[in-house]
Amino acid sequence: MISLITNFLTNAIQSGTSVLYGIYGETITERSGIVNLGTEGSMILGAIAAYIVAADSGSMGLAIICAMLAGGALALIHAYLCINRKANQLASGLTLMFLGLGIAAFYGREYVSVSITGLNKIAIPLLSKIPVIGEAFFNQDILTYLSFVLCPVLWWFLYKTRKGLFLRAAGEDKEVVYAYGKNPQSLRYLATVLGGMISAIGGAQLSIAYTKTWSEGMTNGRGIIAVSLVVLAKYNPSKAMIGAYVYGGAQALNVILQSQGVEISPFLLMMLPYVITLVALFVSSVRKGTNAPNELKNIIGG
Amino acid sequence: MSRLKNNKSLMQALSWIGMIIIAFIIFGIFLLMQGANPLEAYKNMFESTLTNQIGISKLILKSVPFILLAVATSISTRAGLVNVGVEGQLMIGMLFTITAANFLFTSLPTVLGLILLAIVGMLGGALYGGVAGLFRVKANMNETITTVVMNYISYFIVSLAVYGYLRDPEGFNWPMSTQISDSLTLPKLFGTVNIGIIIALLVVALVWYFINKTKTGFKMKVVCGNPNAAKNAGINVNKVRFFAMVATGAIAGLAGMIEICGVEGRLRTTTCQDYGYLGFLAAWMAWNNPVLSVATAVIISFLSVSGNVLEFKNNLPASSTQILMSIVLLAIMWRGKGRKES
Amino acid sequence: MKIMKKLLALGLCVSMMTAMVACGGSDSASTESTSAAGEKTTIGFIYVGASDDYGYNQAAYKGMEAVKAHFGDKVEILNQEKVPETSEASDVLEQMIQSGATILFPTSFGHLTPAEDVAKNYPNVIFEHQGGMETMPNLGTYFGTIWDPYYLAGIAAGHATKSNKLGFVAAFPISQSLANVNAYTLGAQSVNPDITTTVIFTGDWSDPAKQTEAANTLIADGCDVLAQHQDATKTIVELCEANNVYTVGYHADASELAPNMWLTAAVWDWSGLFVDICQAIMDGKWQGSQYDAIYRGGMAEGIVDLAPFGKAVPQEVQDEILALKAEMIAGTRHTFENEIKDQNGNVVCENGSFLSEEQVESMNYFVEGVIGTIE
Amino acid sequence: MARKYFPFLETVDLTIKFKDFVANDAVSLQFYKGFIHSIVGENGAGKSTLMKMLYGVYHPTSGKIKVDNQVVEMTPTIAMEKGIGMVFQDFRLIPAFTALENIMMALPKSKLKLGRAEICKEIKEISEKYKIAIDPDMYVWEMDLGQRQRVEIIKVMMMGKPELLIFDEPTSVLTVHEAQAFLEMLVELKNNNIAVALITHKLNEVLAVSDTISVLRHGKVKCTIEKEEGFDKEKLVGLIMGVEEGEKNTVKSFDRLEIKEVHPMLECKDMRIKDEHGRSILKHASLTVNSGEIVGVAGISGRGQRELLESIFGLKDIAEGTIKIDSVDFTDKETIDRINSGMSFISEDPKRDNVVEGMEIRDHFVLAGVTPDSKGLDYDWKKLQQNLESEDYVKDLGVPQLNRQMSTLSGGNIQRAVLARAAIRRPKVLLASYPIRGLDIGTAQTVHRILIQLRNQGSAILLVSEDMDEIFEMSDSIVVLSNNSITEKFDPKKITPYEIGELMIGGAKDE
Repeated sequence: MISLITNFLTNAIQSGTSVLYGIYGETITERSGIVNLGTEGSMILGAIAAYIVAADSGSMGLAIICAMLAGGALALIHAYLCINRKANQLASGLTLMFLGLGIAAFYGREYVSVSITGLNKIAIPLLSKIPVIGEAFFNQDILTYLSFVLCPVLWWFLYKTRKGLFLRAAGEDKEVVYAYGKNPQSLRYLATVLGGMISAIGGAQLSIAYTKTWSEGMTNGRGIIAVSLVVLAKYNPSKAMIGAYVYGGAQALNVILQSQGVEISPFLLMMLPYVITLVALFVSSVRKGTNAPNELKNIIGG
Repeated sequence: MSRLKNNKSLMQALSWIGMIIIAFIIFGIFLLMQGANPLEAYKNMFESTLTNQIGISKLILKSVPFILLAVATSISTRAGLVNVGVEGQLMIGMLFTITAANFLFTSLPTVLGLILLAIVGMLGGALYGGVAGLFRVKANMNETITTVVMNYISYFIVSLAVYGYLRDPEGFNWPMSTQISDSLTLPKLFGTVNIGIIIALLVVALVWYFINKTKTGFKMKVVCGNPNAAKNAGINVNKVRFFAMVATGAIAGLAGMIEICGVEGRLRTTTCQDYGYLGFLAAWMAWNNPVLSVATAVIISFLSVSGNVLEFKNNLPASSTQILMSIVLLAIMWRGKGRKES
Repeated sequence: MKIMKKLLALGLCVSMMTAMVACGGSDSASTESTSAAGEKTTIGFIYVGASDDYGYNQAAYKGMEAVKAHFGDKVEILNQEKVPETSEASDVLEQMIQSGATILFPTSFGHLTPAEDVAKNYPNVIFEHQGGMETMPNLGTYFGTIWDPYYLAGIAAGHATKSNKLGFVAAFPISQSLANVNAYTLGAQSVNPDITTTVIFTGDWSDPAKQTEAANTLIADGCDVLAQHQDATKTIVELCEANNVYTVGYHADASELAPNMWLTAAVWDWSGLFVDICQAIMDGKWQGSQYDAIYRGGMAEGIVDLAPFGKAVPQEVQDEILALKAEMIAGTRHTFENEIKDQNGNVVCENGSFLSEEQVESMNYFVEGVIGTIE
Repeated sequence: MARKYFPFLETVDLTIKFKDFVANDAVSLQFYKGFIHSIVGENGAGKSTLMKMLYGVYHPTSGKIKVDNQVVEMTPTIAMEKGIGMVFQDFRLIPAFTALENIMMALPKSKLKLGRAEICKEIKEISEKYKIAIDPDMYVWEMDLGQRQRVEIIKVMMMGKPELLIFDEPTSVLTVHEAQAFLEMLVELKNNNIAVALITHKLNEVLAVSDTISVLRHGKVKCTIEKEEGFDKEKLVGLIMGVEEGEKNTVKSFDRLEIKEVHPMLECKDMRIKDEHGRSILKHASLTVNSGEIVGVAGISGRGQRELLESIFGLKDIAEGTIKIDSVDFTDKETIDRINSGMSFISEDPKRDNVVEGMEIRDHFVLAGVTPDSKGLDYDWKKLQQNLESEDYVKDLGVPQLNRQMSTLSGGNIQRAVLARAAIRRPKVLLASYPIRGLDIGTAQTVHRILIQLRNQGSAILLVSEDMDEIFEMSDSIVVLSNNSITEKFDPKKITPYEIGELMIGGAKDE
């Protein structure tokens, strides 16, 4: 039983980590008043870029940097189309998702069968020995630890720095930002590209840390789900983990119930993460209204 | 005055075409980098699709779902909602259609059977759209988010059915439904083209008329333009929104029925996958103008049909069509709506 | 009026693009002429997934490569990957015929009905479908009895396991997967009847993250040998090596990924068969040949095989398995023979009989000892 | 009073054109430290445009701006450096942020390094020095308009060493008492040697505090009057309105008819109304408006005015109580039923509550219950337009061409259209919230005349306003929102504005 719980927690965190990066990235982007459905595209580009670099150079640091550059580049197109060309944000994001998936599949062909060393799990002395939770929280890869650290860092950036303040202001009322002689559009560029970069780390986590495999379309909708979970996280990095681990937990539950031979159709169990996401959104919406950035209300329905 | 307007829309059309050509040039450079001859590749694409009846039939057949899904999306948009859920509504529409076709109406005469199936398909889509609508009006949940999540759920619902009660007993346990009976297939116009295209164009006309020329359409415009103003005008905003979600779902469901009865004949888990997203894009590329979205739907259909030839003739992976389609769509978006259009 | 203009715009757009291409066409007329020569036989292959998936589709792709290498200039090959098993497949097949294809290989079971739709309209084009049980005058079908090597792999697993718990990561509850799970379990139970196999469906052919989740869960649950029916088998094989859990591969030999924990694998090799089929068609001898009907090959024909053993399999076990393999090739032993019960205790195979290929390929149950739910 | 040496800021022949429209034409004005300079003029006279040029938001087509006698290419950043601060009409505050966060955004580079505590300290110093109290950690959405304005002012003052502060319609949203406090603060600023530029409609305030008054008309400076020359209200009104001197102004010449048969048209009994946060903002509130009666509702802003009107109009459910229109119970009926029964609502913010993007003015008439004939499934729009064009109210109020897009109109024009569409229906019950907000004096008079006309024809009118003059001038009886309830009716002839003010505050104290 204990090992089941440990396994559940470990799996929940592992399934949730890539999504968590997606939520972080999208939270920053949405805080500035831009919705980027292309998060999925940034993630998959991050996954393939990291994998290619990891396979060819062996340097994991370089792999992560390249992943961020690739994810950021895709987000940059989104920023340009939405800000300078006034394109519809959802349409642009969706198209960039397709583009990212296409490019990643195209350039990833030769890497499907390539093996990499990747980022291995690092057990933190003492902490990883804590019963039940030690294994889940303190025996993970470096990118998972980074995702823990990013939580307070991003929160601090958004809520305690001047840049973050203006970034949020751009998402609330861009006229106000103009009035202070700042350009909300450049803040949105920053937030979108930064968001793409952070999401891309999630993709890299999938390919070079968690699975150490490249496979076409391996993000499999995690970026899209991340965009939905931003609502659950109340547009706040400090609550992003709630969103990510609700999804990860449901995914882990699906697998564990199957392994226990529970007589429920596997399709119902596979549906579980999405149903739970929907229920969580429902509960959080009924309990309290959204605190969505004001400018977002023009893009996605109220 | 009207001359000036003529020139303006001509210019607009030209610049639109210009953008598409630029997209093809960009993709051409990409092809060159892969060692393929872009001119030959494009020639193959166009020849195979536009110069013979089979190609044109495929183009028309494939346009039908995109047209319908784009129009469906635009109804929601015109009520101020961003409904990404036509994907799921289409799935459920297909599920309802095939279920009714295989268990209820198997022996009905063609006309009656098809009419009933259309109603059932629309009902399925409407139901699924309605659920998202209820979430919106009763729980104030953002419909963009809920429909995205519901798209995933619909995929598993279809899987459940296809692996379960729908499974063809003679299909070697393969996940697909039984073929619908021949009497329930849509009548053909010519070749393989069925009356689906006529239904689609009729729906476009109806929706256009409905949005622009009726009182309910007027109410929707108010709700879209300013929900607060709608409330102050005594318009039941929630009712209008719910109605729009249901109508969107119904049309998406109709698209599902046409696909099942006109093209596919049976339901599999991958039937019409991603059509909804492409239909959504077709709508937004056309600024949710039902008439214009016919054009964007045809473009998407063209790329998707001719993309096959592009791939196997040049030994390119499937991702290349995806890249081409994205570049074309991005180019249209880059072009934008232009200064102003009243 | 406005509508008219917009439609006009669309018409203009299409015609301009045609014009553009027509202009370009004349430049490339020289390259076009080679394929119009008519000496070459055009062969089309469609795959349901990515042709580089390191799994089912790649196996077929390798078969295609063998055809290409064998016939060289005499053939032109058309490849199309990721063709869904819907009317999309009919479209592609028809477009390939338009481009001159006279031989078509729809390589997924689900491509059958779309292929049939096209085949009836093109009686001169020959279709060879992978995995079906139906034929037409111009449509033959072939497959390999992959469950046989899986049974043998099950024996290796049965010897290797200490916990008597085997794990199996599958994608969807399709018959092919069920047959593999059942064969694997029966093979292991032939060593020790107490062995059970826990199955997890990922709902995806190649989502490495879901594979990892499933594998981790199975390992945590005490399974010490993991097998799979996935494309992109690499993830699980490597994961087993890292976790000191034995692994049984699928589709292709991946022993170098798990030098210590590799047992063996059930693998495909279509190259010989594909070349033979194409040769028969090109010689005009297809009609009436074995490929004209339902063709099933196995280890005897080299279509399926057992991959080389890893060092984790002791010599005596290897010998035992190879002896059995020889019996199977000789046709004296079968994977599904004598009394077999399903999960609910129903007898699905009577004593003294064995299941036909058709029965195996339409399996819709797990045998006793499998932990998992299908519907 | 010490005479001025040279101006802190001076404009020389400042001209700005938007396409063909000359918004400001050769404007030359001087602003001196320690003096309050008011700019008055009709709507569209170019006051706001002028101020935006001073602050660098707009750039002049020709002419110069001099600060400390040096020509400056003004931008908002330079303005900030030079100590020019602008308090905008629509506060530049983000409701989702706290006061402190809003202020922090405005801080100049030199104060970037300051920690939270230091900033709070500076806020405290300023609020003590100029007597402007705010709570830095309060969210702006929780504040009433007066508090928001104080945040805005402190914010502007912290942006640099304040030298010139520009106020655009600062008191239009404030209550009488808040406005009084505000004017006192202006004097405080002036005494601290700060130059103040004040734009306002309210002549009484201008007369009370100004050292200099400039009248702007059609983008030109009509005249500049110094305090020493003596201010004359009548003359100012004439100048603003463009009425030639000698011509007598006809303010306050409403003919109030005696209504013979009076019966209650709107009866609200014992209502409990919740605000958006679920607190009961009004309890046991009862109110009756008779036919041919204007009831003025006085009260400090945010004491339930909006909630009251929205409840009566059916936009909000009431928790308890009943609402009757013409003796029929409407408590559980929808907004549309109330519109159909002859109720009209002029909202406090028509742009927010009434204007639909992409729709023509004529469409907006339909939204307020002007029902055109049907034509097939659609309305007969042509006929509607013809009918409307011949309406007196439409002409009277100067509603722009009916096929123009409503959202492109100025605030004043929107207000005109909204009033016209309400008046056209000769409503049984008219709920009017700040009907003259944003209107120039001329149009405001027309509006008041129309309200009286409607009253004379038997409409029951509920008038919400914070302008005590308006309430007293227009109302047949006055109620006050206080103590989370509604007081009894008072006769404006028997009560003084001061007493009403007491009642308003009395309510505030007991909260």
